[in-house]
This record gives sequence, structure tokens and C-alpha cells, in this order.
Amino acid sequence: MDFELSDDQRMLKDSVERLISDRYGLEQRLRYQSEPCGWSKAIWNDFVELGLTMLPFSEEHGGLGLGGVETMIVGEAFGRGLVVEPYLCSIVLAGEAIAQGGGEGAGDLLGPIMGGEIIAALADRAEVVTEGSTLSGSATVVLGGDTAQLFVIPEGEGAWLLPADARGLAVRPYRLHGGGGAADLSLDSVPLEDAQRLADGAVARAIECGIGFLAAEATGAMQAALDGTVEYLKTREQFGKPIGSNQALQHKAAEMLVEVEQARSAAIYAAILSNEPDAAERARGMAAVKAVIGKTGRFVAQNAVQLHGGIGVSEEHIVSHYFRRLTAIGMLLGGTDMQLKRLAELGGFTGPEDHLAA
Amino acid sequence: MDFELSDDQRMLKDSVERLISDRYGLEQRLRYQSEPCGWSKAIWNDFVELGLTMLPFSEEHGGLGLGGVETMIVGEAFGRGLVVEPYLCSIVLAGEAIAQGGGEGAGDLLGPIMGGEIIAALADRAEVVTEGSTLSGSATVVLGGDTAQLFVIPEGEGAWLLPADARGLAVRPYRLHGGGGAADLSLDSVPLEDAQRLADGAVARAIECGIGFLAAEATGAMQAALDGTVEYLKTREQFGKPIGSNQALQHKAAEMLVEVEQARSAAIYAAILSNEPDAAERARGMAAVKAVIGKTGRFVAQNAVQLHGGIGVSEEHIVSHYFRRLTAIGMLLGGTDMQLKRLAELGGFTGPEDHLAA
Amino acid sequence: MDLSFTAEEEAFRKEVRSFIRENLDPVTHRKVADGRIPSKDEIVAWQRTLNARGWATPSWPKDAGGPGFSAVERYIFLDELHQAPAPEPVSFNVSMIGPVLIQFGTDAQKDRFLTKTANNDIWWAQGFSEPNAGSDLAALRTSARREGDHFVVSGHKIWQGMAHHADWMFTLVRTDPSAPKKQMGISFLLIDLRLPGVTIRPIITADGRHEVNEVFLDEVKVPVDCLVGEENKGWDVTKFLLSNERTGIARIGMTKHLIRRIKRLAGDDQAVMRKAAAIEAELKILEITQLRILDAQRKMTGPDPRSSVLKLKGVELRQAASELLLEAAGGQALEERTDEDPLGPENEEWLGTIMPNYSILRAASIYGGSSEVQKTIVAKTLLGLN
Amino acid sequence: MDLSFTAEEEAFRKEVRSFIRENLDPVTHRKVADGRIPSKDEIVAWQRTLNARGWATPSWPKDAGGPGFSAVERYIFLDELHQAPAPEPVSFNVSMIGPVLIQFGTDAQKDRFLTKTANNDIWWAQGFSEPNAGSDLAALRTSARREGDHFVVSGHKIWQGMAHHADWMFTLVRTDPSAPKKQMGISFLLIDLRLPGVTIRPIITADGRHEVNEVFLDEVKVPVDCLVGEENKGWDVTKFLLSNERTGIARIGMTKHLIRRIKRLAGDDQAVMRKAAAIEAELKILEITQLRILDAQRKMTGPDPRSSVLKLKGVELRQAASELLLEAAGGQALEERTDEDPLGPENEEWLGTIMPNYSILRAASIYGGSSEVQKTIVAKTLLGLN
Repeated sequence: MDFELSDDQRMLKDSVERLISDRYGLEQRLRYQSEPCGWSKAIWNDFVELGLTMLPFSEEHGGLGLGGVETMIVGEAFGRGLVVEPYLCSIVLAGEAIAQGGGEGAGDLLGPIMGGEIIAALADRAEVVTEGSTLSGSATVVLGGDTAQLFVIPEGEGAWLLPADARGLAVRPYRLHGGGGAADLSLDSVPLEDAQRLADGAVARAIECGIGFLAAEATGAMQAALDGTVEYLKTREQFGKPIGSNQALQHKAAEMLVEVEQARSAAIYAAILSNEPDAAERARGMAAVKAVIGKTGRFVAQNAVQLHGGIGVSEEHIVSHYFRRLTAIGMLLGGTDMQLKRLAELGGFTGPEDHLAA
Repeated sequence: MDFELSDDQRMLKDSVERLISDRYGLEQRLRYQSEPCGWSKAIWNDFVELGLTMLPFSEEHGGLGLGGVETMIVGEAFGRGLVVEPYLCSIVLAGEAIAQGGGEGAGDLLGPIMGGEIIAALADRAEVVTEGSTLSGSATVVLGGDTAQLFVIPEGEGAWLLPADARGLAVRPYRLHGGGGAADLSLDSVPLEDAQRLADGAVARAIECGIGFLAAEATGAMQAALDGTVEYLKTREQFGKPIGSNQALQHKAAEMLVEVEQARSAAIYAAILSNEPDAAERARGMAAVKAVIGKTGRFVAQNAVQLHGGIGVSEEHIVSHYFRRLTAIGMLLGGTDMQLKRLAELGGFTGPEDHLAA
Repeated sequence: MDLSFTAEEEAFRKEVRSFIRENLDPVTHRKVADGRIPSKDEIVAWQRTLNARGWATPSWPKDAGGPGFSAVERYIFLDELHQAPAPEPVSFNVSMIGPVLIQFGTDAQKDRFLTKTANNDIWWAQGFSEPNAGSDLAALRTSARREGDHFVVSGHKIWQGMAHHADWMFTLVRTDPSAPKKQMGISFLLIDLRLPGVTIRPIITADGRHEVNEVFLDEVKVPVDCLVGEENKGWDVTKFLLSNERTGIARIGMTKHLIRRIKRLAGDDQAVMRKAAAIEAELKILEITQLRILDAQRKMTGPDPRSSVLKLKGVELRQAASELLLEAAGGQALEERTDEDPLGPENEEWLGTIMPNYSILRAASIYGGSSEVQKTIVAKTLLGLN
Repeated sequence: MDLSFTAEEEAFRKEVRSFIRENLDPVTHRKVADGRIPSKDEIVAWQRTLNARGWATPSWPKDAGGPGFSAVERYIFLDELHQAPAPEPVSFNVSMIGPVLIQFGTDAQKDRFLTKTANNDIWWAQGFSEPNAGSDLAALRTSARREGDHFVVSGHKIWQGMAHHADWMFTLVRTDPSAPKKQMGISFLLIDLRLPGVTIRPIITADGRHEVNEVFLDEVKVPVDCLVGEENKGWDVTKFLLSNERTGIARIGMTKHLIRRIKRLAGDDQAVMRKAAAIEAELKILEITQLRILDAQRKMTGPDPRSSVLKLKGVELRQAASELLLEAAGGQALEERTDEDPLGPENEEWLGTIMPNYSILRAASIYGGSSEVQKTIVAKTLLGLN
């Protein structure tokens, strides 16, 4: 058991955090969001140059062969910065699905994704059916779908890879509350002959990686929201003293810290779980991670705003952005109730049997 | 709209409250509980003499013909005193079922119940079936069943009246956490020929009256628990000042007050609802009342103990008794989740339709 | 004890509902039902419609041009507006400055302002908060020095709701910086927002909307006849204003409207329906609490600390409903839309403002006395804890 | 970063589990699994069984007669006891006075007490709280005046857990009433409970049990060799004791045992199962928090305020589980039973103590530093709020 980062991991953490603190202030972020595609190509290139887009992929596929902990480091920094570039959708979700299920061709497919030239997206909420050799149906809220050139469309346990300009595929792009973009897809007899089929299980695995990344991102956002709240409590004065001298507010901040620590543990757990070979164990664990992230994120976001008072709901104050991003994170890739339902169906962690019987 | 008590109601309130404050201190209660039947025959006679046992029954049946508000007044005082005598089971539940469903014989049946000579009990959790002209099955946690001479056993929409010594009826009596007693019944081909049948709907109506009484009782207990807590906060000193000067504890007490006010509104609502002719309206309303009573009671009880610290869990301190009684009230006649499920099934108070359409 | 409304009250409720049904512009209605904010024109038009019926100023007495509603009628009227849902009459006009002018205004001020205020010919903004004076309102710094027939006002006000629609602002200024207590040197002033030296800057809120503003006052010359009440006695006026008109503070009708939307979106999701029932149960009981307090307030004067109970529980339930509505709407509610998006088909539930409204409704436990402030009021005044 | 235990640690876990399975008296096991409190004899017997294996004092170093467990082994050992479930070694002996004597005791005191303490030949009681000294422990009034070779002790202690089983009590007394700060005049004393002037009075708690007591001390003559540490320096000893041994403070294993019982009782009640999942999800994550803090504590000395995080969330989840267990058991859990009732059939779930245990578990957020105290610690030490 060891919770320390390795030297390499610490170096990665330093460089990502430096990039975010240098290049990702609230005003800079606003500028990036006002670019035509809703994010900054320049920052995206920085991510590519720093190797972040190659990070989780195996060396065989041309990646860096790093794992859950490294992805967590990136996610936490991105959460603090409220990064809007399509890392989650293209690298963590679609990229991972291709890496897991793309077979021998995966390396070739991943090349331009890792290179940042192609943005890919995974339609985790697709409802599609094959009819002969065509695919029809729809998908809502496809993360990153607004700027993606390549879609992973789950069907059955596997998935289809479709280019954004495939015949019969209509893309309705939009921006999302909390940052980033998405699209609704409608598929009308899209021909599958040229499409690539991804192997069974790849999408499930990718979504687990996505949950892990969201957990890290949420942790970064929550920690930043807590830090900002504590700073505000110490500096904002009313009735001639810092509002942080109010015991009721101190206790609320303490409750926030407890939940932030839980979120951090959830992110770490997810990072470690990504190496877990037992699929049932991963499924249970990721359901717990997402449920806890949803609940803690809701609590921390709401209380950060409450303790900030009026300015907490102002667009000009970053806490309102953390609030919205944390709300969105709670809803993406399956909300809290859905995850708890799933965890209950999977039997939970502790069975009804006597412990000594095991 | 008028929330004032009438002069008669105020007189009733005064006399019941005086009886409780004179005769129902914590030590006196302990003495009553240590009597063989678990409650005081002397106090029971006082209730009879005060007319409380005749209170809800029509003048035609020999009662006082009073209603929900008067029952609420009694319930609230009993809640403050943590009364253990079998008023709820014999008068409010079984008595009401007989009054509603006993037809022409109801007056004769109610005579000895109002006179306090016979204790009756309603098996609200009975699972029984008729086989020919006999009744078989079981019932758990029959309130007051430990000392009852007469049982109301629901079957279908109606019910059967059985004497406690009926052939084939076995009674396992016990005491309940939070005060009072109960019994589990087991019925093995109990002959029905001499048994009285109560009309359909009588039991449902009686259980609604029971919920109303529990709401009032809970309100009395919650108000007393809050009063005691505030008194403790003002007098208990730590670190050289009253603990009630801690803002965090002040806020917790304020939250308790909000819930106590809600409980009081629930009790009032139940009192008024008891005259509501529309059965669906009553069913919805009573489900809401019981759900709110369960939730507020849990919150107030837990926080009253928490704010008392160690002595809050001591048998010698009355707050621990309020805690237990409120916990029990939450579980009797259908717990919070069951009531919410029922309320949802009944469609709730507000339909999905536009308000202006109505 | 009797919870039922009189036949007259029931008839009044029906009358209000019919009036709304027949007179509320369908587009305005759709917008409010969708959770959008109507345009200034739509709000003004509706207030004038109400005013023509004599209902624009529900809390004003008859001799001040109001309808002379009883407390119960006022409650019923607001509840019907909230449930319809229809826009409320602009509260800055109707619930804030109107009653203040009726109580403290000179005859000249009443003549000049009341009729126009009721008809929304003047739209008022509230100029109380400052960057360093929020909960601690008396810490305000905006200064007004007397020069002949004018006050010369300089300062920085914040959180002026709808000030970009407004013509005038009622505001608090410090006229005696040397007063022994900070509450003692404050005056209550009416400021024409077209005066030189007034700058209004929008604040965009977490819902993406422009609803609130900052107002900068730079040597603004305000005629002395715009002083309400006595000079340096503005705190009394303020206390009156803040304690006034708590009817409907629980906003139960608005929460009911959210429940309706939840039920439309939930379909057969039993978990959501169960949670809706939990909110509804408490809401039904809160309605009784509301009526109880209303009944008690009829028999008393001055502020009632139990209004804090209504605010606390009312906000809790409204925020819970908005959160559940977001849950019922699911991921698709994350799509960014604006109030200006075209109205969709009549029967399609508009998801566009569910997330913004959930976000901005967090402020309901902040403004008008935060939940923390309300709990302190309850603890001190109702429980005697100090 | 690696969450997995080493092969040795995994083997140790198996060894502990096997040992419990093979050596824990079945009746004692049934009682703890049922949520009953075993008898004194059963608790002592189990501690002696553990002691024979060298495991009765998991936090003691090897040279003091302990097993010399690593922090991780200590955690695993306690977790297995909690999950089994088996009685913990008596904490007054093992986690409180033992480490104090090892740190502050004279050689004579160590020789006299340590071995007997480990084997439960002496059962210790804790004599800290007084009626007016709870959270504010330093306000204690019990006095000890020096008379030759003795302290003469008089006072009133309260909440002595299991003192009716105890032979000795470690306690705090005021030896210098004139000290400038109240913390400065306190000494740490060991008192033989058989001495004249000692009276123990039971306190019955909300679970109907006799677990805690009051101890009255009336001119009790305590030999000076029973002073631990220096005279008037008892506060240092106390701080050491209170900050010591926070392993397992989250009691995760105990909550897991409650979850098992909930699942057995829930049957196919999906609502209960969903709520169980909500507790389990947080509990699983709290386990990671526990391990993170354990890992960090290995590298530091002195008290760690993050223990407060574990206590807060651990208690919250344990109380939630006990509440859900009550819900799963339903109305039949209201039947009054006692720990002394005969054991039922092997596979029948014992409902008798579910309600008492729910009630008494409310005290888990009160004793050992209430949740309010823990939040203040977190706010001050981890967030720097004052």
C-alpha cells in the first residue's frame, strides 16, 4: 500500500498544474470558449506537445503506456482549471474504446487522435439498431460531438466507428452548461460497410475510464471551490469581522472538507481500479465512485455558493463555474441514482453472508 | 379559516394539560409502567372521569360527539406526558373502527370501552383468511394487544370482532420500546359464528384517526423535546459560557423549531381532515401527515439528543424517552417510506396538468 | 378551528383564476410556465392588465389606490399567480417602495409616484446592498452631502435586480458619517436613474441571464424632495420595508408548478415520483403552516419572526423541487439554451431553463436574508438563544 | 501509488480471520453478531485468548509486551475483529491506559500493571468526565490534596463505561486549584476501586442497558506511587491519551456488519436495498480515506486532525446503517427484549437489539469528541478558520 506519487508522476503533476495555472485563468477560459469551436486549438496543441493525449495508450499503440494514476493527475488539474478542450471525449472515452476494442487496427486509428488532429467522441447514450448492413437510431448528449470528426456508436456489447460525415448521419451540435460541447446524433440507415467494428466490452471499459476521469476532474473542482470558499471566509468582513469567524459557517466548511476528502479517495480508487482485471469488481467500484462523486459534488458546489453569498451566483466569480461543472459532472455517464441502482443490482460490496464464512 | 380554539376546546386543553402536568412526571410514569399491566388503572379512570374515553364517539353512541380537534388536544398533551395508557388502541383505533363499522350494535359495544372496563385493540398488521366460518392467520405488533379483552381483526375491507379468549386465538404479549405494550396474535380456526362483523371501510377510517392521534402525540413530544433542549442550551455551561451561545447549536435548534412547526401543522391538518367526506382526499392527506410526522420526529429526536450530549441518552433524562417514543411513532401505522409510496400511488396533491386547466 | 376558506374566498379564487386564464397573454404565460423570464414589455403589460382590474397592488389599502385585500385574499391572489404561473406584479414597485411611500411619503411624493408605480409607468430598482454591505447592510458607504436643495450622492451599489429596466431607484445613503451608531446616519432617497452621474453595469449570473446590476453613483445631484422620511432616519424606513409584506414568502405555488413539471417529465420513473411525493407531503403541510402564520399575523402588527420559518422551509422545498426537476429532465437539460429561444410545440416540455433555474435558485437561500440569517433570527427571537 | 496489501499483509488477514473463526467462543460470537453486549466473563475470556496469541494489545510495541504490529497490521486486525464480529480488546486497558503507562509510567508502574492490563487481570475504567466537565474537560473539580504518602481524593465522575466491571480507574484530579490556567493544576492518578470511599452508581442508558456509571469519590486515600507523570502535569498525559490510537476510529468493519444484517432482513425490498447501496458506496470510499490517512500517519508523529474526518464520516455512516437496519426490521423491532434473552435458532435474525442499538448509537456522535467538536477541529486546524 502506497499513496505517494512516483517521481515521474510528480513531474507530470507539476507540468500539468503549471500549464493550467499559467494558461487557464477564468478570463483565458472565457476567451477559449468564444473561439469558433468552443475551445482553444492552441491549448489543445499544448496538451499534445506535453504528451497528455498519448498518455493512457500503450506503447504498442504509439502511446506512453501510462495508467489510471497519471490520468487522474491530468483530470484533477483540468478540474481546477475547468478545461473545456475535448480531452475526456476524444482521449479518455473514444480513444480508450478504440484502444480496447480496435484490435490490430487500433494503433493506426489512434495515431491522429493522439496527434490531436482528429477529435473523436463516444455516444454513450445511443439507441441504435442494425438493419442489414446499415445503422439507424439516435444518440443524445454525445460529449464533444459538436467538434468530433469520428464517432464511436455503441451497439450491443460492441460499437461502430463512424466518420462525422457518414451518409445518413446528422449531427446537431450545441454547447453544454458547465462547459464543453455535445451533439445529438440521428442515424438514418448509415452504411456500415466501411465502418470499423469495435470488440465487445470496449465501450464499458471506456466508460469506466471516463468515470475515473470525471472523478479526478470533480476532485480538482471541489478542492478549488473549497479553497476559494475558505479564502473568502477569511477575507470577507461583515459586522466588523471576517465572516469565517461564524461558527455555523466554520462547521459548514468542515463538512465540505470531509466530502472533498471522500471525493479524492473516490478518484484514487478509480485510478487503481482501472487496473483491476475482475470486471464485476470494476463495475461495482466505478458505480460507487460515480455515486459518491455525484453526491459530494452536489454538496460541495451548493455550499460553496451559499458561503460566498451573492457573488457566488455571479458569472464573474469562478465559484459559479465550479458549481455548474460539478452539477454537470454529476449528471454525465450516469447520475447518482442510476449508479446506486446499478450497485444494488450488482450485489454491493458486502454480501448478506457472515464474514467468517468467507 | 380560523386556527383559534373554541372556549370549550380551551377548557378541555387546560384540564388535560393540568392532569398530565400533575400526574404524569417521568418518575410517576415509571411507576405506572411497573404496574402489572404496564400502565395505571388509576390514571385510566381519571381519563374516563374526565370524559376523554367518550370524547370522539357520537352522542347517539353515548359519546360526547367531539371531533378531530379535541382528539388532537388530548394527543398533544399525552405526547408531552408520554402517556402509556391504552387510549390510542382502545379509543382511537378499535373504538373508532367499531363506531364506524358496528352498525346498530355499535353503541352497546362501545359502552364498556368508553366506560374503561374493556380494553380493545386493532390488529392493523393482520394477515388472516376465512376458511368456512373460521378465521386463521396471524397479526404482529397489535398495539395494546397485551392487555386487550377485545380484538378488531381486519379481513378484506371489513373486520371481525373477537374476544381475547376466543377459542383458537393465542396472544403473545410484550412491552414496546418507547412505551406501551402490544401482542402478536396467532389465529387457528377461530370460530366466527359469534363474532361481530364490522362494515367495510371502518378499519381504514380508524387507522386515519390513529394517524391523526399519533401526529398530535408526536407534536406534543417534539415540542417538549425542543423546549427541554432550549432550556438545556441556556443553562448548561462549558468553557465558561452557556453552550447555547454557540452559533452552530443555535442554528440546529432553529432547524428543530422549523420541523416542530411543520409537525404541528400536520397534526392540525389531520384533525381537520377527519371531517373530510372525500375518502381519496383523506387518504392522500393522512399519508402526507404520517410521512411528515415520521421525518420531523426523527430529526427532532436525533437533534434533541445530540444537543443534550451524554445525558441525552440516559434513561434518567426525559429526552431519551421522547427520542424513543418519537422513533416508535414513526414506525407505527406505516413508516415514512410506505406513506410516501402510498402518496405517490394516489397521485399526490398536484397533478401533472396545467393549473389553469383546472 | 377551521381550515376551509369562506364561500366568498373560494369565489374570489375562481375569479382570479378565470381572470388570469382570460387575460394573461399566451406567450407570457408560456414563458413563465417554461421557466423563462418574460421581456420588460410583457411584464409591464401584465401589470397594467392587473392594474386595470384594480389588482396590481395587492397589499395596498383602498385609500392608497389598492384593492384593499384581506390577508387571506392577498394570499389567494398570489398563490393563483404562482400556480398559473403568471408574472407577479413587480415587487420593487408593489411590495417595497409603494408601502414605504404610503407610510412615510409626503403628500407630494404620493401624488407624484403612487399611481405611476402601480401602473408600472415608473419601474423601480432597489439600491440597498453594496460590495461591503450585504448581510451587514448598515455598513453601507454611499455618501450624500447636502448642497442647497440637493443631495450630492456618490457610491457603489450592487445586486440591483432588473435595474436595467428601471426608471428610478430607492436607495440608502449615508448622510451623517459622524453619527454614533452606523444605523443612525442613513437616509432613504429616491434617485432618478436618468440623472447625470448614474452608470448601470450588468452582472451576468450563473443562469447566464442579465437580471442584476451594479449601479455607480458619481456626484449625482438628487433634489431634497426625493428624501423619504426624515434625514438620518432612513434605517426606520428600511426596517419597515424589510419586514413588510411577507405573504407568500414560502412561494408554495411556485413549487407546485415545479412539481407539475416534474410529474410530466418523470413518466413512470418510480424513484423520481417517490421523491416528488416527499416534497409534496412537506409542501402540503407547509401550506398549513403558511395559513397558521397568516391567521396569527392578522391579529398582530409589526414584523413576525415566524416569517423566517416560512422562508427557510419554503426555500428548502423550492430548491429541492428544482433539483428534482433537473434529475427528471436528465442529461438533455445540459444543453445551453436561452430565454430568447423560440417557443417550441405547445405540448413539448421546455428543458432549456431547468439547469439555469436550478443554478440561480441557489440564491433563494442567500437573498432577502440568507438561511443562516433566518436561523439566527429564529434562535434569538423565537427561542431566546443569545 | 498502490492500494493493494502486500502478500504478507493478505496472509496476516487470513491468519487473523482463521484465528477468530477457530478460537472465538460461539456464544460470544452469536451475541456480538446479534448486536448484544457479551458478559464480562466472555469479554475477559476472549481477551485472554487473544493475549495467549500475543494479539491482545495491538498498538503496544514489542518491548512493552505488544505484538509490534505495523500500522497496516493494526488496521487489518481491528477490521477483522469488527467484521467477524468479535469483541475488541477492552479499549480502556489496551488503547488508553496501556500506551500511557508505556509512555509516562515509572518502571515500577509498568511492572505492576502492564502484564495484568494486557491479560485483563485488571479491568480499567476511565475517570475523566464530570457532571460539569464534558467537552470542557479541563473544568473538572475532583480534588486531590497531598497528605504524606497519599493523595486524598474527593469528587464526582460520570460516564464511566463498564466501571462496574472494573478493578481500577485512571482519572484526572485537580491537585493545584490556584494554578493560573485550569489545565495546569491537573494530575493523572490511578485509583483502586476497592478503596474505601469509592461508590459506583449505575446509569441506565436509552438502550435499557447498564453500561455506564457514576463514580463518587469521598476522601479516598490514593498512594502517591499511583501518580502517572508529574504532579500538575496531568494535562500532557491526557492530551497524549486522547490523541493516541485513532486506528479504526471510522469503525468501517462494524458498519459492514450492519450492512450484512440489513441485506438479510431486506429480502426483496428494493427501496431498502437502494439505501443500503448508498451507504455502501460511501463506506467503500471511506475505506480508501482511512487507508490514505493511515499511510500519511505512518510518516508523522503526534495527533492528526484528519482523524476527525474519519470520525465524522464513520459515525455518520454507522448511524445511517443502524437507522436503515431499524427500517428493514420494521415494527417488530419495537418489541422490548434484552441482551439476556436466550439465543434463538441459528439462522433467525435477532431483532431484539436493533432498536436499542439504534438509540444508543446516537451517542457515537457525542462521546470521544462530539461531531460539533470534530468540525471545530477540522475548521481550525485543517482550514485555518478562527
